[in-house]
Amino acid sequence: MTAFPNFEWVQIAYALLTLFIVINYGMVMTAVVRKIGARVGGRYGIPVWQNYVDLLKNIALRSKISHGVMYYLGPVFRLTGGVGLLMFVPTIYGSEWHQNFSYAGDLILALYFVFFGTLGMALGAGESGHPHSAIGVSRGLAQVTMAELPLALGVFALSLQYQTLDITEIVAAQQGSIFNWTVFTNPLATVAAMVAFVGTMMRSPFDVAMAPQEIPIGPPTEYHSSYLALMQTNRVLFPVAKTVIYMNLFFGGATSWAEFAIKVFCLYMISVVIGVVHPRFRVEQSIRFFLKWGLPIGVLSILVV
Amino acid sequence: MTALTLVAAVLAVATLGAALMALTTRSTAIAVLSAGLVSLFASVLFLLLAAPDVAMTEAAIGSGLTTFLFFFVLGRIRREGSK
Amino acid sequence: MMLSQIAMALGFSLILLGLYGALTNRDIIRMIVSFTIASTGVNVVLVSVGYLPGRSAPILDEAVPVAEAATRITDPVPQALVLTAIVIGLGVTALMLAYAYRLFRARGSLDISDFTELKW
Amino acid sequence: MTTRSFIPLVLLALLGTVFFALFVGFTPDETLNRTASYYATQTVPETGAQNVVTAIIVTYRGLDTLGEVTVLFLTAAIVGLVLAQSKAPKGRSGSGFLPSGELLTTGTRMLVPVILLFGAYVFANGHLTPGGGFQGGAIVASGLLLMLLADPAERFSHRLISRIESSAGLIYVILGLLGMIFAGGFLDNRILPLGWFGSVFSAGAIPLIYILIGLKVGAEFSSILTSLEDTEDAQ
Amino acid sequence: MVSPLLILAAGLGAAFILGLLRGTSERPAFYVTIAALAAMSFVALSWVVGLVLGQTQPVEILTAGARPPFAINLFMGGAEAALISVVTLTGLLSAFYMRADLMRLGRRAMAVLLVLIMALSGLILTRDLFNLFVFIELIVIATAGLVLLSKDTRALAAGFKYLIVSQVISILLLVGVIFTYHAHGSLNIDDIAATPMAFTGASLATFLVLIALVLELKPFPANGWALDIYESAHPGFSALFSAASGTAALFAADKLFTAAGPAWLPLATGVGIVTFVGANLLALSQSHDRRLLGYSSVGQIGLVLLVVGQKALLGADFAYVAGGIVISHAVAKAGLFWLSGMVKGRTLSDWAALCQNPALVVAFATFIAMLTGLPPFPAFYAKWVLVHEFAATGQLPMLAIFLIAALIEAGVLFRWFGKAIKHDAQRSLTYHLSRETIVLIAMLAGWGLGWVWGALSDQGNVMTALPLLFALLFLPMDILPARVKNAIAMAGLVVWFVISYQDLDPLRLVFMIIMMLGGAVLFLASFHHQGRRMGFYAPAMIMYAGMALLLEAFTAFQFFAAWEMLTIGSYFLILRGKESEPHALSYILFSLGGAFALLAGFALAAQGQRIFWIEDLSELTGTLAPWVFVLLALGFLTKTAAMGLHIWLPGAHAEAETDVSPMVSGILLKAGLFGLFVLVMEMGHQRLYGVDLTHLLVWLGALSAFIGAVLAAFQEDAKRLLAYSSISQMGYAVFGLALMNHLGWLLAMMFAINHFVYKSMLFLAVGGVKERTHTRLMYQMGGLITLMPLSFVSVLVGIIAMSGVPPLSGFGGRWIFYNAIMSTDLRLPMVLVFMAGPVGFLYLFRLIHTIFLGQPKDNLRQVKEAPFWIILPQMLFVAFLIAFAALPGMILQRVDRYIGTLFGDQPLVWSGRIVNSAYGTWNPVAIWGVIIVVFVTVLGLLIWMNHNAQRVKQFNIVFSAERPFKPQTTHFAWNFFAPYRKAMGFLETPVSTSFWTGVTNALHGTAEFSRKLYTGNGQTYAVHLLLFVIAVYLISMGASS
Repeated sequence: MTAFPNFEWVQIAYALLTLFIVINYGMVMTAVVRKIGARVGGRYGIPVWQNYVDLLKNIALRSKISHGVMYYLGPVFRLTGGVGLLMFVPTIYGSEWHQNFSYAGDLILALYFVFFGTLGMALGAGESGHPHSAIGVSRGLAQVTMAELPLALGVFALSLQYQTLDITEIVAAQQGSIFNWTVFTNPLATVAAMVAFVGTMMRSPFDVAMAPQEIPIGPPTEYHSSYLALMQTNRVLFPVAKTVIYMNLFFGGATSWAEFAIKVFCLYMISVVIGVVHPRFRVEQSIRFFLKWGLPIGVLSILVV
Repeated sequence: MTALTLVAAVLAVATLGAALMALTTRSTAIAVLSAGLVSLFASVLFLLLAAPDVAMTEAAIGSGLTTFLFFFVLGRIRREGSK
Repeated sequence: MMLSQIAMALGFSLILLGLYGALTNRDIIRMIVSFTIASTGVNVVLVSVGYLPGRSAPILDEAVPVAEAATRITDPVPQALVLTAIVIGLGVTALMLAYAYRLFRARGSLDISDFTELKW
Repeated sequence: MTTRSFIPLVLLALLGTVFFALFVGFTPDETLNRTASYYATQTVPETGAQNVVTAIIVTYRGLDTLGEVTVLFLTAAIVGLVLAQSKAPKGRSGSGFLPSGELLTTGTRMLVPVILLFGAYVFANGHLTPGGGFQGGAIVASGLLLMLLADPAERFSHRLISRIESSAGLIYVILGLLGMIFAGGFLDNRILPLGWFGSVFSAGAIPLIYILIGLKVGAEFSSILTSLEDTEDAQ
Repeated sequence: MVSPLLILAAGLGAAFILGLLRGTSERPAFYVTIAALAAMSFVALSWVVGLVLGQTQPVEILTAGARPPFAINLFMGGAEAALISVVTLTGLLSAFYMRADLMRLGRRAMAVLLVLIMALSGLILTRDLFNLFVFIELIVIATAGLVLLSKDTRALAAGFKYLIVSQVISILLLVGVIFTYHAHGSLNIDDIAATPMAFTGASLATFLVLIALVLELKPFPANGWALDIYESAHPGFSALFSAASGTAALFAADKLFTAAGPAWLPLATGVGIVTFVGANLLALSQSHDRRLLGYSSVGQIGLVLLVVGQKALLGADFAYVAGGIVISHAVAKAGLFWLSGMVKGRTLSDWAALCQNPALVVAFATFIAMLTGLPPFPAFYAKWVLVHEFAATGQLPMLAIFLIAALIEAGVLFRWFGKAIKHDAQRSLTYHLSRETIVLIAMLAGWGLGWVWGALSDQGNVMTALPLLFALLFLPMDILPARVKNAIAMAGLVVWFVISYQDLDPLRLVFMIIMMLGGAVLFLASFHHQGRRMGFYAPAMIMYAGMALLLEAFTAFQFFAAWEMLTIGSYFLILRGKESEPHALSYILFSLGGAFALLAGFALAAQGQRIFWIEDLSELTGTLAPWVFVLLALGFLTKTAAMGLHIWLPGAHAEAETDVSPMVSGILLKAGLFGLFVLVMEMGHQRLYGVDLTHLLVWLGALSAFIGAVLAAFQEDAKRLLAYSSISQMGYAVFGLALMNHLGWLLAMMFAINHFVYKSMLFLAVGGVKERTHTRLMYQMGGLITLMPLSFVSVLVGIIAMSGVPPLSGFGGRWIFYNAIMSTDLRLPMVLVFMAGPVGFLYLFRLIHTIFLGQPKDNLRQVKEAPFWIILPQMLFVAFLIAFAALPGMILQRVDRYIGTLFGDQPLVWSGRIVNSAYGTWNPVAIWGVIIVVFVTVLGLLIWMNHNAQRVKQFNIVFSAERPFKPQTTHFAWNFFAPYRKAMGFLETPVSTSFWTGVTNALHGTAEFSRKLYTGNGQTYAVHLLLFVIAVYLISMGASS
């Protein structure tokens, strides 16, 4: 047996197709979300194709600035993390085309690969020598460590429930009826995981890690032009990829691209809605929040399985 | 027999008296002499106890030489202390 | 009370008296004097233990023929021991006196509580 | 009563109870125990000595006695050491606690030879009569002491004393070793014939050993006394 | 055979001959003295040889031609011959040692010395009670004389106090003797033992005799006088007083206790244990070296008295045990006192002067090891047997007290050793070639005795273990250049691996690879050192020897000996670090504490069996088994630094030298893990009060994993950070082991391998950085990536691997972890482990960020890449990590199969390079493939878009509208995770540190308070003495009624 079971070259094409769809979906969806947000706020908002414009503009821009090797590789890590995550997770249940390379590993691979991009980006930002980037990294890491905890607990509860770590099998177990979704069979685990979901989407109230960037001239300025292009790509890709995991684990997965679009959008909107109505937490506040709410729910979920 | 016991008892009382004197007196010289007396009484007692060898030794060494040793040292100390 | 018991009581009393003196007198010379009293007491105890009532000294002369020795003489062993003890006692006393002298020379004092630099 | 004397009092009272228990439990033997009766019956055949105590000291417990002599030897050496280390301030020597008058001086001159002779008699007859090396030695030493008192300026040859002391000790040890070779063991007195019971020259090596002990003890006592007496010139 | 009486005769005769010499002829007098002592030693030794070779039989020597009990008799047997040899040889060497002072004081002093040695021999030989008394008096008087050899005027007072006390003792003894005679009609010791008591006071008489002898042994607390003598006497004499007098007095006490009968043995036991505990406790607050030695002597003698008390139970082993301790103590204590004569100052840190002379340092270490009972010295074997006997006879409180006191003793001695090694010498050594020779003779004697005791042991001789011999070879080889030694050491490790790997099961094989081959790789870094590097290779190789032997240990004894060996070796290694003194001390204390727990555990398990096979642990049942489990686990957990027992680790690992840190972290910790492996493999689930102990272990592992990680995140010191990380990593491994399923064990193995590789690599990298920047504080660094790229690469790979991010090997560990916990019922501890994972990510990021990223500091602009030899092993590790991540099966598959045979299951299916479990899949090659392809594509994209980017100047950034001009303002590094600390800082509360500090302070406080007991007043000492007698009397009366 080789390392790549059932590997055929065509799978690369399939994977690229998945990637293409997801990127475009992400572009449009994030723009729509911003548009909705603006309209709610009584503003006109951006056009839905604005992301494409930004991306093309940044790709077209040229930069001569680098702060060093890791700085240069930072966005590469970042995007590799996003793409890789998508590749390691089956996107559409039952579709031969969109299983991607999920045979490389299981749920655990996805959970840990999330950190790949984070690490690379943090390293790259670190080398820029900009103190705000370091502060942002410090905050982000501190927060994410606690945010991941309820997820880990929820996932553990889930895999205990289904007695598998294989994402496809978990999705398969949720087919048949809407009541087979984990959200109904194991609400506690779902709540715990959703706490983590909200906490890691980099939206208010858990977006203080971004604060240093908001002060004029922070890492986004250090990372500009083509660097930024890569990061923008990731910024539309990564949340979707992550949402796909949640969808697969707790909301029955998607059997078609339409189902995919709706479910991802709804899940994404959860964090948006919460963000709109909640002010920003300081890092220690969010850590305490996760300890106070996420942790007990997660613990409860693994105990009752 | 009883006479012997009686003598011994008197001797014992005397010995104890000498010992008490040695402990209570203020003068070191008198203490030394009293201790020698204790030895001497003891050596008499040894004779009563049918131990002539011991009696001789106690008398010669215990009460004799020891007392002299004490006085030699006392003398030296007194001489040097006065300087 | 028998002879040996009187002697033994005396011996024990002397030991206790001597020790008491040695433990309460601060003057080094007086301590040594007390110790000699205590050792005299020990000697008395030793001899009194070996004494058999009514017997004579363990010397086999005309008074005590060899054949009757076993029934006539008192126990010679404690006497031999006491002889040794007396001589040893003298040795120790002499040594202590020499020490007392040296201590006096070193400090100009004979008070035992003045010699406590070494402690703890 | 201060604690200084109170604590020892209590302690000694408790020690007294130990002694009291011994005292109450003690009953004098009616007959000689086996060790003592062995000595009572075997002393004469085995050692030829009249004085059983002497026989025990010199022969049966000879090792003790050798140790005892060594104690004195040690004491003499150490007293010498102790006092030699501290040189007394120069000045008049002598103990000075008794004035030495004419009477004493004269008396001494007459008495000393007698005392020495008596001492020698005591230690040479130890196997026959009460007395022996230790007592004799003490007597000899007291003769010396008398001389010291009479004439504090009198100097004794430390060298002579120490030679007597050492040679006597050495011979003692050698006699003991001879016992191992020629008789039943270390310090066995039967290296010499037991002789006629009751005479001076009897009891094997006992008189010889007692003489040695007497000489040695006398020398040692003298050495201690003289050390205490005249330190400053001892060097 | 020459008659033993000649020993006495020679001593006495020579003493008398000295009197015949002229007062001024010191030189011949000295020769006479030496000749006599030599003759005495010769006779004693010839008896030892004769008895050992069986050419002669023990002999009873009669004196005066009469049979005992009518005349004094002597007895020469094996014990007597050996002890007299010790006494006379100590006398001979001490005479040489004190030559100058003996000559100064003249022939009288020599005579006193001769008589002392003679009397000590006599005390050992004689079988007569009163004769015993005479010899004791001789010893007392001679001692009082020899105290005067000291130039210290305070010695006078000490001598006088000694005389006072001796007077009281002799009064008690004489009264006891005469009543004993009255009771038994005999003075002969053997005869007394054979004769039944004749009157009621007999027991009282026996009590008086015994207590007098016990008092001669300086029992705590009636021993102030002895301490004063030790402190003020001439060191040459103190050597005698401790080694020779102590030995002889002990033997005399033993004779009498034997004669008194078994009913009296509890007295010895009680006094012994009180003395052992009390003396060692009080020694804690000593700062005067000789007084400390005095306390230690008292303690050791108490220990032997304790052994005497166990005589009836020890039976045939008694001579072996008591002899082992007595002789170890005699040699070591004599050696230490002799050493103290070469040190000018009197405080403990003045011993730093010894560092000028490596041979003396080795001697010092030898003596301390002998006293603490470390292998391969006699006391080690003795302690083994003694503890086993305690356990077999159910004297568990005694066992506990004994081990605790032994630990305190080790604390006292190693604290001293640390001070001597690490402090700067204020004053140089008073060097005499003759004195050094004497000390070295004692040291060699110590090693020789170690061999003898090993040969006599039925457990096997530690000294003949090839690895140990090889390690010891480095002591004489220390004069070679470091690189030559390094090559030899590496070769040694590899050769040992090659010759021994075939016999091992895969589990042991993996540990063997880590320890031997890994050790060899780590030695590559040591090539960096120029010069000789004295004192590095011998301890390092002793540590490796310990590990090599540990893996091949099949009996409890072999295991324990190997364990102690690796502990000592690593202690000396750790002690080499610059600021490592307190940390090395806490390391050795925790390690020895752990080792004692092991010892107790093995002893409990053995229950009197002579040879206990490790595999027999599995057959233990009943109430005993869980306790054995607890003790053994405690021992191993100390080594793996489980939370609560961890406080030694951060300092020890952080302060160690660059190439030592990976050894003690990457390799040494695995020894503890190996022990735990063996333990759970043999004993499995054990229940104590209804609690499954492996569950406790799971909790402990999880707690260590979590708290270790949190603490690591708060460190500013790079090496401390890594040290805390080790705690966390070992927590994972313990956790895995304790899950008690196949995958859990595989997880532990995976962590063992991974942790070795990346922790060694990281320690080397950080060490290399430290070599260049001369600091370990991370916030003082920054931006080193361009200056030290290779170090950066290894740290980068290290942290990716360690945090478990795919594709490196750490992920494999995580994957197995999830699969392992799927099949267990324990769920709550997982929470902690889940938390630990991301926190690990925190500290690792901090490590790489604050050192290599951010702004370079002005003062570090010129630093170069770390030295080649430090980089080289790192690169090997990087290569290995990548290979292991892609092909984990090359190692794990065999281990997995082996674990499968233990559990009888096979949860993992290895198909090609893919691993399948019941729950999921791990396809390392595919992971690599996907990641590499994506990464290269994206990188290509970026290069296509942005191919001529150039590096800009350092301060070409603007923040908050300011252009920075110095890096200090812009390198965000100190207190990196400030918010985290705000939220989770409560975990930093040093609970275990305060606990252990509390324990230490309590002990020191007790010591400081109790030693005021010794007022220095001779009268008070006499009061103590009587108080002691009365107390013992009342207690024994109470006990017997």
